[in-house]
Amino acid sequence: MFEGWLLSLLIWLPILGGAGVLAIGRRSLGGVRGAAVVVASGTFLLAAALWLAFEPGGGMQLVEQRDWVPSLGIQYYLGVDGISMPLVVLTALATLLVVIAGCSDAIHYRVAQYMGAFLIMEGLMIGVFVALDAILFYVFWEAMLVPMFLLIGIWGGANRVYATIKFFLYTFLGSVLMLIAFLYMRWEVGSFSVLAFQELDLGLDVQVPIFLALLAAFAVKIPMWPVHTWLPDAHTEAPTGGSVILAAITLKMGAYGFLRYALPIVPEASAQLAWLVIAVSLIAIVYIGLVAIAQTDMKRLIAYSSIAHMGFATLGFFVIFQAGLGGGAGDGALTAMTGGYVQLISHGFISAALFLCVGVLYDRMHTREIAAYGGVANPMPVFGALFVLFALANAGLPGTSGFVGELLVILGSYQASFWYAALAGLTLVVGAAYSLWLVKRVVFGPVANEEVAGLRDLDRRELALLSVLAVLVIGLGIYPQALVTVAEPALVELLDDVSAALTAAR
Amino acid sequence: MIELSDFLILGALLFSLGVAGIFINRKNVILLLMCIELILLAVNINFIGFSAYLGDIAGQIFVFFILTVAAAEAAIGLAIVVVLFRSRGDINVASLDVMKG
Amino acid sequence: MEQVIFYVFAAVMLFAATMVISVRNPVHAALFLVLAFFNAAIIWVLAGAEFLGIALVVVYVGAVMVLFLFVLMMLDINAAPLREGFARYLPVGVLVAGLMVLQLAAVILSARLELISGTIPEPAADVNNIKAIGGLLYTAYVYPFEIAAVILLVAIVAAITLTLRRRTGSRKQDVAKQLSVKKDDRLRLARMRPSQRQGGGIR
Amino acid sequence: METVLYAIVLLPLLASAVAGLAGPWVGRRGAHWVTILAVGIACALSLWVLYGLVWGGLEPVDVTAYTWLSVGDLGLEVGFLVDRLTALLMATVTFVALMVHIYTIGYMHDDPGYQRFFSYIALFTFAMLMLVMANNLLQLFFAWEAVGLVSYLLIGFWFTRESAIFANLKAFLVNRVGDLGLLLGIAVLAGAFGTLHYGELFAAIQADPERTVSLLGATEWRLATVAALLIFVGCMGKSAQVPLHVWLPDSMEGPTPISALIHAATMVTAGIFLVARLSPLFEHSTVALTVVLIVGALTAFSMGLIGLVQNDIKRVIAYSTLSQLGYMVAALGVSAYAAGVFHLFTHAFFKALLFLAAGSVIVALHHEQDMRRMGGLARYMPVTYATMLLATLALIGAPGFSGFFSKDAIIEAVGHTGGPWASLAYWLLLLGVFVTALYSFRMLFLVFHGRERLDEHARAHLHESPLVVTVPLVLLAVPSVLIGLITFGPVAMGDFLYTDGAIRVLAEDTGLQYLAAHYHGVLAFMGHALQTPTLYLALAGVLVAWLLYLGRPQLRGPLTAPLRPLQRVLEHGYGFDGLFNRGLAGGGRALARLLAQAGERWLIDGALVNGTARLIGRAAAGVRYSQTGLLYHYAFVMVLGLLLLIMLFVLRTLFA
Repeated sequence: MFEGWLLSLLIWLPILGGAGVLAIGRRSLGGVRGAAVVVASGTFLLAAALWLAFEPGGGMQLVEQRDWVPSLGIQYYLGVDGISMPLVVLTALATLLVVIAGCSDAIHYRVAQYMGAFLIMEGLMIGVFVALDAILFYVFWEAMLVPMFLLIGIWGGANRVYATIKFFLYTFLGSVLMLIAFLYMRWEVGSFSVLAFQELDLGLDVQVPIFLALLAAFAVKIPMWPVHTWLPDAHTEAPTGGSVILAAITLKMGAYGFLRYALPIVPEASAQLAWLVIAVSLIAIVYIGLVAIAQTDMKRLIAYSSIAHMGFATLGFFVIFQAGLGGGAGDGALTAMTGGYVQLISHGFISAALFLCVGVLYDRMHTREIAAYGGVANPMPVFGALFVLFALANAGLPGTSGFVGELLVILGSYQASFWYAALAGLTLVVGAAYSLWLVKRVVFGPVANEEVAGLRDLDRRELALLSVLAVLVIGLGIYPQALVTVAEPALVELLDDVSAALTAAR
Repeated sequence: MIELSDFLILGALLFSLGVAGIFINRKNVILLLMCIELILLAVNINFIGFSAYLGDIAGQIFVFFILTVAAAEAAIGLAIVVVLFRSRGDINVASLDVMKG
Repeated sequence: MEQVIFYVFAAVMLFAATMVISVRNPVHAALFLVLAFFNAAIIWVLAGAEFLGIALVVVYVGAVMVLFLFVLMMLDINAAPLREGFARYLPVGVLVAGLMVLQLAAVILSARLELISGTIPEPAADVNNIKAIGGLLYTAYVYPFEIAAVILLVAIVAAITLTLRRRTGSRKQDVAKQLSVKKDDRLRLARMRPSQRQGGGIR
Repeated sequence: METVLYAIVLLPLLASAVAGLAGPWVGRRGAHWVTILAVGIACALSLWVLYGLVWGGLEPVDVTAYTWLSVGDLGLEVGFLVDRLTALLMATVTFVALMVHIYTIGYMHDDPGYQRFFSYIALFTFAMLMLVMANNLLQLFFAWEAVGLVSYLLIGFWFTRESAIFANLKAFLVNRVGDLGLLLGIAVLAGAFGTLHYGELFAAIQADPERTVSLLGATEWRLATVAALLIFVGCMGKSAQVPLHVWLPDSMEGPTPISALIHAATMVTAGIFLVARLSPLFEHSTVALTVVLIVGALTAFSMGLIGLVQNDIKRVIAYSTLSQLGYMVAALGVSAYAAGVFHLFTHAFFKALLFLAAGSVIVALHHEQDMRRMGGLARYMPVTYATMLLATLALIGAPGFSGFFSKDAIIEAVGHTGGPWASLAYWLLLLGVFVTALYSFRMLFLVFHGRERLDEHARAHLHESPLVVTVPLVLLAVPSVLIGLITFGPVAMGDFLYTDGAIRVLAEDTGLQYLAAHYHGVLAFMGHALQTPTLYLALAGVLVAWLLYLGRPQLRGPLTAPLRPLQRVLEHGYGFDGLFNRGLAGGGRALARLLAQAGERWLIDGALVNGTARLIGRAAAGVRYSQTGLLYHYAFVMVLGLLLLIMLFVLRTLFA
């Protein structure tokens, strides 16, 4: 019906809707909330339509291509494949949850701006995932920082100014280098089309600087050790919704960048420098996991666990070069790559859920200090059960989505080296340690103090939000094939391209 | 016959005098403006010299425009000096250090 | 012959310029600048640029320099402290100027540019300089000309705005303000409670 | 058949969901009825399957339920493999689970978390069934973690107790260490063969047993050894073998039915099941089998010793469980899988019985667990006493009781295996028999005989437990006594487990095969026992226990005085707890804090991130001085720049 327009709608509906919400402004609180929920739901329905319209294995689909700045070769060029489509749906879902969560009284200051920021950010993030023109991608990529900057800066905690500046400078520095790489490639190809970039046949001496430039942008966003320290600060200071989007979507943009840009455009340099990314990923998994144990702030702890989990994704993406890439369908490369990808989606669910859980507690007690809690399960049994579920998923318990990615990455990276698998596998212990120790200190135990005793359990809205995520976490854990069917053909294609490029170079 | 180099050397000397004037005078903004006029005059002399040498009238057109702009500059510069004098009571160059970092 | 005239006036001009930057009194400096302009105008005429020579005298000597003098006198600055440090900065100035002269000379005297051997031709007798400038100015350079006009306008406006002082306390009549006055601006209705007398008063 | 299998697995899951999610609507009675019904049906169906496989002509089943995930050629599936080994365990699991469900009605009578408890144990039954019925390693790992999860939840069932939530975290983490090994073992197998399905794996190993894998540098390791050792690490975690045993004694913080079901009868034996199931893999690695043997024998002896110094009734039984698990593992180490599994089978009944009986005592004494405040209870609780006595006799291996057959078979099998390691293990196991008898009867005497050391309040309310408690005790006592007599011949000595290929033994001269060859029926075996030291050691143990705790208690002081240092070592559990708590957990936390402080805050954030910002700030402060704000300075610099520029042109164009 409107397939030629679907992607544009997905981008512009939330942006225009967000502008509309801003226009309602302070006139009607109910109007703002209602409009925001309607826009977010509409976008989510469109995303669902996207899922249905999508044909797994059909390459780039729903392509829209128009001139934007013809003199510079910049196009308005959109399309989705199996890699980006689930991320688009995840974005729409996360925003819907966040908008609904934002309808509580916890957000009472400038509600319209709050909602508007989320909706506009949703459109921009979807734009990042569906843009096939490097400049368009870059514009969305950078523009998305602005609402996030405002969200943390306006609705954030006490130390928000430091956090926002750190967040902004970090991500901005990295992406400027990416822009330079784009400009160079534009000069080589004559257009900014990503697909044309991928056709490029660059020499290794050029590929390496391009890879490093892209790495700078994506590593910061993911974030990888040692450029990760903006994330704990940003998470701690951000409002609940901001944390959810940050963890569930923003981090995925970096990983998506690797899949769409770094690997296909500069495969040889990626192969050459894979050791670097692998080393950094393993450090993220082990070192960051340990650091997470020592945190005393719930959000910081979850933020560090996010970094460790994203380490799995990058490990999966880059271990392919040593895990028998090009060895046919049974190689470890596809396993690791798929694992990394599933980890992205799964982490989107789990981290969103955990941050929402912390938000639930924060709304009631106004502190994120672990030490201020204890025995929360006594006054809040339903919440306790869900929190335990999500913590276990975070620890990678089989039957939850968190396990799928970790398993596949470990199986795949074993093909590269037993020690990769062993180090990555340490997360089984370390991840369980920080997740469950958190549970022990917050949820279990005797009621710690008067305030905890007076907590009320989840209301209907909170329960609905967390239940949706719980169903998704368990559903993906029990039947991950649903996701893999969609993504695998695209990943196979990507691997084929990379291995073909490597063979050609040899 | 006048040589082209005569014009150029005259312009160069005049220009240098203007520049030297800017360095020597540190007390009076108006003198600075005058030195700038000298520098512009030097430039104009070069233009005229080349215009005559090449037989191209366009050089004189440029001098015309430079004169226009210089007049405007002088007018505004003096206006600024007047305002400066009103607000600070003197026009000593050395005391103009509001921009100090 | 022309060469002699050129050298004489050039020498006077350089002398005048030197005096501009070295005399103690700014008014004298301005007057020396006038002298320099006069000489420049003569040299220009010599080179066949009659219109510009005249324009220089009329515009600069007649208008700009008078403005300088006007401002100098109006501001009434005492000259003595203004020249302080003259000797101190002289070496720097001379050094910079000397360096610059050397460099420019290097350019001008360089054989490769062939500037040294050029001779300025006699202006053709039948060419009317003013006509030629006008012809060019109103055709090829009409837009820059218009822009120059606008620049002058802007300069006028800017100069006036900068120096305009609204004097407080002057009893000037503002017609527009008088006309736009409304009832509320002038009339205030005070509501007062009827006073209650307690004791006293008429019974 | 497949429908039946689905029903067996899914009924407990459904019941768990009903009891857990719909707890407030179904109420307490609803919760226990629905779970008991489901587990009861599952038990009946399991028995039917077992019957069918043995006598009814059913063929072993290997079906795939659905494809969990397929990546490239690697298909990860959920499916069922039901042969005799599985069926035997299904029957055991569901039967014990059923007993525990019924028992729980009485035991948890007053607990506010009644529905939650039933939900958990039904979920456990589901997970345990998935574990034993798996037809591939991945599903086994799933279930392996799932039972670990339920164990975690149940140890921490009373989540307001600090000790309980400490114990459950510890249990989960220690188990996770084992799981890491198991997962890596799975990765090794998947990496080598591209499949995790048992049948395909075994065929692949059979085809190329000498295959190697390089782990570090160029050294090649035998794949079978690497995989088997890694998987055995998993077994050590779940089956609590030294040194990963530390979680099991602490897990007694959970309610007693859980200790019986999970931490005695079923979950902890999953490791034994795993090794038995993977016997075709372990058989190819002598190294791995030797390690298994040593670890098992060490556990059997050393953990039994600790049982001697415990005063908490449940901890005594817990250490006894550890010791018995060691016996099972040792059996696996000499390829006596049948004996190991058979001990697993008999142990499930009598150990569950011991725990449930202990639970009965504990409830009767209002949650008193310290044996020093018991004594003389036999009079008040005759049924409990009788069943506990039977279970204890089974445990120490009194002839005719189920434990006798299974344990003697193990010891004999080890004894008839050649090699120095086997001899060492044999002696450790023999001594273990004495120790077992000693601590078992010490417990029995302390609890049920002798002087009453109860407080007045407890004595006043002392009475036999209700029927929901005693009926399961009796029902468990029956197999504890009789099951060995009936099934010893076919299961342990016969080819019950071998005919359908569930267990494969490569060597032709194992100890167990020697025993089987010389086996002439139950009575002959019992007669033979008179000629072995086992029986006499057990008797000696009972006698010493009687002497020290009933007959001549005054001897205890002088006799044990020289052993004080040993006692202290035992009370500290050889220092393993300290090592784990302070060394590993404390060290890990200290390291974490160090990294968070030094690595994150100082190095990365302090030096690199904010350091860069500070450096720029400093540089800017320095450069600021150049901005004097004086016009002539700017002019000077401008002119200088101009001069330089001209110089550049001059040099470039004129004198080039």
